[in-house]
Amino acid sequence: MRATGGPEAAVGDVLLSVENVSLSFGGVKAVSDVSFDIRKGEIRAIIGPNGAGKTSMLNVINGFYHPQHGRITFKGETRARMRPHEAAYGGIARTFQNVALFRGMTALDNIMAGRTLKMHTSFFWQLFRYGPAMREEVDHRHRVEEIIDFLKIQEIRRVPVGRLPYGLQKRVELGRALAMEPELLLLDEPMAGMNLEEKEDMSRFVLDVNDHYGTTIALIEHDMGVVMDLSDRVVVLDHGIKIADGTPDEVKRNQAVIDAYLGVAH
Amino acid sequence: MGLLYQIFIDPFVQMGTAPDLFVQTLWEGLVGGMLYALIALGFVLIFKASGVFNFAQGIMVVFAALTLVGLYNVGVPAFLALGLSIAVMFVLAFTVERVVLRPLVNQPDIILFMATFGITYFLIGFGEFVFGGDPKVMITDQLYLPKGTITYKALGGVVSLQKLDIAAAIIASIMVAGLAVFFSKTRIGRALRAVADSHSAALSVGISLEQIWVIVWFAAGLVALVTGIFWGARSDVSFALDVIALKALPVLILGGFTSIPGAIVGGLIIGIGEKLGEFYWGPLIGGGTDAWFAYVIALVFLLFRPQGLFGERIIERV
Amino acid sequence: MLYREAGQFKTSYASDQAVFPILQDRVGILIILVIAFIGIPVTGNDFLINAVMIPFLIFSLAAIGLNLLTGYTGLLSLGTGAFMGVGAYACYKLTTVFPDVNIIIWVIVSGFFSAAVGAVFGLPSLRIKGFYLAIATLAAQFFLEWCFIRIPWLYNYNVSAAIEVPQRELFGIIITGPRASAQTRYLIVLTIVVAMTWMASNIVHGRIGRMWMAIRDMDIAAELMGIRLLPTKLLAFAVSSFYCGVAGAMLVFLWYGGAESTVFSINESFTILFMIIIGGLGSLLGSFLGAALIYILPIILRFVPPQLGLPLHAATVEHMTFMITGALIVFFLIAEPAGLARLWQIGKQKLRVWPFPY
Amino acid sequence: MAPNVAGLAETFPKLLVRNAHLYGSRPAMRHKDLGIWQTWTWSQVLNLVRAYAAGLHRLGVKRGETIAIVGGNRPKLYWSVMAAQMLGAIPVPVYADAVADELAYVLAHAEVRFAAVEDQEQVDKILSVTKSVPKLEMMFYDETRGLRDYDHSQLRSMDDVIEEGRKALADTAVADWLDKEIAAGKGSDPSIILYTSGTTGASKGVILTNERSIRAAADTVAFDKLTENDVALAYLPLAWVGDHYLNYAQGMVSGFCTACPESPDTAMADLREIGPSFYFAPPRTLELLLTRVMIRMEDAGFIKRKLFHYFVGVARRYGERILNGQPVPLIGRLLYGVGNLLVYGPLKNVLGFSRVRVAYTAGEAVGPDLFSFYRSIGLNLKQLYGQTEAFLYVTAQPDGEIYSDTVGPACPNVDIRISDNGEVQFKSPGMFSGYFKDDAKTAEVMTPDGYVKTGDAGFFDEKTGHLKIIDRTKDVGKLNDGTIFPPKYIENKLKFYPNIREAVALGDKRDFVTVMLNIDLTAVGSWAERNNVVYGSYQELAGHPLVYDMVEKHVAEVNRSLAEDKVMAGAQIRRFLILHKELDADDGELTRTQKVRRSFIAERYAPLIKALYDGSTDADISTEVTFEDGRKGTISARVKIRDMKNEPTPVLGKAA
Repeated sequence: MRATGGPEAAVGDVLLSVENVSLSFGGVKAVSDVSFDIRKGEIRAIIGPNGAGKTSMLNVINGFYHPQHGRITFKGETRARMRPHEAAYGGIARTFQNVALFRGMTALDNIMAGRTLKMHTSFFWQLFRYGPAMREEVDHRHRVEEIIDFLKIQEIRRVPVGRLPYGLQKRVELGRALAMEPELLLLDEPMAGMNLEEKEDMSRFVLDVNDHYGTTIALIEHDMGVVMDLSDRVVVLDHGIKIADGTPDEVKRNQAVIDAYLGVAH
Repeated sequence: MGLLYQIFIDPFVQMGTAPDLFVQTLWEGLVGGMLYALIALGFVLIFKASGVFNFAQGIMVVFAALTLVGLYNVGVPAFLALGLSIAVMFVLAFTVERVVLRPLVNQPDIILFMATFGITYFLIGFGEFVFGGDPKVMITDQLYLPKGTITYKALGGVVSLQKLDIAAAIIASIMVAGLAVFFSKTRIGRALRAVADSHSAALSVGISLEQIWVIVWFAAGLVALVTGIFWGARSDVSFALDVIALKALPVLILGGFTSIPGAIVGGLIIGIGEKLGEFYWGPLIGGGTDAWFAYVIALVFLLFRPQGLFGERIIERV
Repeated sequence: MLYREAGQFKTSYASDQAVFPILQDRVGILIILVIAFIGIPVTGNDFLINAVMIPFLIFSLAAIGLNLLTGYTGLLSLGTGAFMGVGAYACYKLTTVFPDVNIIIWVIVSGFFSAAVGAVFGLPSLRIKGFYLAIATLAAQFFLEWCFIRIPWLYNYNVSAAIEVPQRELFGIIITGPRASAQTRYLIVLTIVVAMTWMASNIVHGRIGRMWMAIRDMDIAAELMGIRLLPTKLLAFAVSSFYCGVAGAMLVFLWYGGAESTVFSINESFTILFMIIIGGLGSLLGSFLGAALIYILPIILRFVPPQLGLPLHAATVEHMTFMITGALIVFFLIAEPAGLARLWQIGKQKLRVWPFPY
Repeated sequence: MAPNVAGLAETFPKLLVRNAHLYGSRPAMRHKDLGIWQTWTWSQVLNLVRAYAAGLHRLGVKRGETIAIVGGNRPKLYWSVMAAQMLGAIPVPVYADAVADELAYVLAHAEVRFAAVEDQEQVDKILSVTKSVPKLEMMFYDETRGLRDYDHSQLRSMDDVIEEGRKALADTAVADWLDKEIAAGKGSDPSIILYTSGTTGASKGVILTNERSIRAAADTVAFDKLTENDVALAYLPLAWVGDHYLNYAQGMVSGFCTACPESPDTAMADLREIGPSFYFAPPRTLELLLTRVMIRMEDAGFIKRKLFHYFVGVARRYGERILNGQPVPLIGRLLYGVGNLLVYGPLKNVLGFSRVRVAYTAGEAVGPDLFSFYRSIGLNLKQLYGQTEAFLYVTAQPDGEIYSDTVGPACPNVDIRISDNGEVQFKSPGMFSGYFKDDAKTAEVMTPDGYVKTGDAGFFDEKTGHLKIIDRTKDVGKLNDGTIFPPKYIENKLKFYPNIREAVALGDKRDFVTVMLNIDLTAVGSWAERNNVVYGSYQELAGHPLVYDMVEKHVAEVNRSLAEDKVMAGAQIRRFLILHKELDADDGELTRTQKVRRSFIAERYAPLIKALYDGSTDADISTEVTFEDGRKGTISARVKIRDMKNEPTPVLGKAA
């Protein structure tokens, strides 16, 4: 009776491509001339040492930063300047390195808020919380409950997220992103600051999301081990420059990567 | 057409044809602006050192002045009253730190901001309760502040300057210079600057956060006392001043919340702007524009340069 | 302790998402409504109704308005007084231009004028936040206040420069003007406040409320989730101002009976702000609790000491009110920064888990 | 009560049809899922089960064969039971937390071709042992999650099976066939095989038949006046006879609503929400609950704590008498009334007991204080005594005749006798028809005249006529001086202290009694926190001298109470130790129903037992343990031993 998410996660066509993107802040180059693509259904990792420009890259992809040079093509459409909310409507969701939940709201409301762009009843019906407004609320609650069930966070449904431990907050944030039913999910260090057990749980969830909903995932991660286990393909950045791109095994053997990670490797 | 002329041409024609009036208005604006600047200075001191947006600064001005006059009125000699007022400002700083700031440490900024609202109300009530609610006259003579006017015949007319205003300008300048020296040359001053950057840095200098708070609030209290004396001398001493004190807020928008020079320049711009605006453009729309002029200027400013005159551009990070 | 929730389970999302999911709460609300609609008009004297209940309800509504903006959306506003004024003046103009339309309709419609003005002054909120926005709203406050004085058209060129409330009727019963009975005015105010509170509760519990709170808690994340900041913030300004506008119109037409611009001064803005701070930001209940405390406290101060044989001067009472209000604000911020509503919540939680401590 | 029993059918499928007629629009089953209580009425359940049965038939399930049911309390697993029964197949429920080897044993022994399982975890578990379960052909799963990519040649989602069945039923021929299938079921057909988690050896499959199950359930439904308006929470293992009897059989007979919790972790919260009217909890659960109540109250403010303890005292004095309908002084009633308002009512509310009309506990002896605590706050808690072989009930306490030290008189239509060696034997309507594929074992427990040997020692109390159970017949031993030594009796006295979680008493054929204890980590941990005792692990806490001091006091108290009884005075505890690790079912030290496995423990902890009797003050031990994730490791410790002094038997009359 479960509503099924997407098709089988088959790796296919290019969903998003980044071509020759450069971004700088007041003369400081964050990303220079980086190109790579993300294919439908894959788990794509972006890795690199601190300050490699990974988060900036995500920010470029979902329209928070506008690159000075280069093009981004998403679902076959090349766009110029796009506002973040337009990226959201286009089907890009993300989580943040430092959890960016709505702290004053419950876990349930946070995830419900993720459904906002799918909800349309007019202000008038909202006033009365009746008719279409209530029906919509109930329909979306149902979808949200499926996500809550999926992420096994039933017990904390009604807890204000500010009171949750870090690991659970990350999970709620993932839930909020999933609620948007994105085609492309950007995860910014989903396992940062977690202990081993939590990391394993989160890895499991990331794989399950990819498997169950067929969502394409691009993730930034620091922990090399996790990345190698999770991802189909890896792109490595260092000081804003792409130094390698390929399967985990290829990347692991790449000399430039080994050099960049010397001293940082886990 | 006529309206455009009235707005864009006529005021400047008037300025040209009666330069004495223009200079006089400019001076009035300058003096008013200086007082705004002094209040804003108190804000900046506290904001810089503790991150608290002290809404009560305007009321502290009135409270300080009221204390001085009130003490004198019950028979305390003028200079002793001045000394006692300084002491009262210290007690106030101390009490605020103990009763309000310390229990609220680590609360969000907005909570501390709200707490200063509480201080404002309390001071209004307390001041009136102790000294009575009726307006009072500042004891300028007893403090040997100059009276009278200096009149120049110039620019085809007469420009008259209040001696008191000149004295105020001089004393204010000395005070600002003193503060600048205090911040750059003394150990405590440097600690205060350090605390603005990071709290732990201040602790490494060896001064506790609590002490720093007492010091800045006391400093702001002294600035308030000086402001209060001159303001009181120009009008009555009463809490009706509080609305005027709010004008320090747009000043801060212009000058930035952490810049002392910004507070001064901002104060002067607002003071001069609203006087000229009221004098030359006010009559077109019925006068009384100085009630909102400063805020609208600030609003416009916010839309185009939210970081203020001296602030740096903020890059939002995710 | 009073809560007996065992066996109150939900079999549908509609009942699970109800505003009052607990039976005992629903009963409590019902009792309060019965007292408010029947108990007070029947048993209350003129003083209670006219000097306590009517203004309390009106201020509560204004506080709800500000709370929607400041508490739910996180946009600090110091222009509440002026937005209330817009409602009052709009209502005055409307009822004098179209005297045949029922005044209650104009009271509501005047909210739309207020909403429009509020939305205009909310425009800067796209670029500025926090204190900066508060100062921007001060511009609205002072500019509008100036308008109330300097534009005689607004008060029909009265010599007194004040609004005078004309007598209006509903079904033959006088509802405004000096001859309207306190009970009638009370019931009208109560009905409007209850209806609008209900609607506010519907809004904040739905999609729009979540959008507002999302912006309040983390605007960047909200935007990346497809919430468009400007329209959402402007909506908050408009709805908030609508509530303030209706409250302002009721203040003049159903309570004061006449007013000058000074009623809508910056002090009014501060008073309403205190109400929501003490009551609780982001809580409709808090708006009522805050209004009760801030408004009723002075009344108690004025009337209780003489009862105890301590006659105080009116001026002294006023000074003491200021002091106590100030001290209370600090006290509540220290004791519970989230306000009376939070205290109530904690108390309720204690009752729910009684006899356990947590 | 009459309408429930009226029209009783001889098989469960026929009962289901009857219920759909009688109570069609009443809730049959609720399940906290996706945040709310999803509800199915009896007629909905009938339709679902019919579709499910039709679907199963298409996949080859035939009359008389067995189907394993593996998982927690979920509606679809209950429906799997019903659907199997509808086709005349025999469901074989297996404990969800059984490790792969246990699971493989049952599946192989029961010769199942099909298995209805809860989720990926169970599927993985079964897949890991497919070699030892050669007959298994296909699995049906409830929870899709994670199974999308599995090879589906031997795997079906229950939803799909039900959906296919629904389509098939559209054909009237199929529907008619199914009706005939239901009608073909006979009362003497086996309805279920329950594998007992025997304390020794491999588990045995107890075969119960439709007719007997229903007759037994009908008797107790009438006894407790259960109706279609009652609600029960199904939170105990599906494979346990208790759940199958209390919730499934009684639910089918009376038409009451069975509610399934969201997950085992949320059972407490779900209990509170659903507010059942019929409740069963093993003594262990009640104990845990009371411990938690007491711990939480310790954290309450001074006034509230005093208030609580005062009114608990009031309840102890008057509560049980009020519940039993005995005369109570007016002041007692008044005080109890106030207490009910301030303490008992709210307490029952937060525990979820507000609406409980009948509550049972069974499984092992319940501490008298524990028992009377619940009764005193107004929970109609009763004891029953039963066995899988009896389909649970042998005796049960009727309302108004409750004694904490008895298990009540024989249930209606149950015949009980005490054999010469003191063993309780019974003959009951619900008794089993034999062990599956094990006639030798069957013969072992059945007397030639048709009575079942319970293996429990007991006697009828002269005053009340109720049965009293002392211990397992084979466990009751003797000290070397001839003193009777019932280990459980002593252990239960110890375990009544919240700080003591588990106890193992030793003494048979020895000179004196010793015990090995487990402390309760929650209770003692909370005590440690209040008393600034720092500890890093269970082991460290268990070895702490202050903890030993505290436990020593408890043991001394037990000794005093043993001394009060002349017969038991010689069985006082002379020495004790606190084990360095918690006894765990994963390590084989406890059964899945959390009963102590005595012989296994005796072997495993031999060095400690030796030390207990050779006078040493400490002993070294190292044991292999299984961690939660299945890894194995070893922990070693030096365990301290304490001596106790002998308490004198008080002379009666002197104390007064």
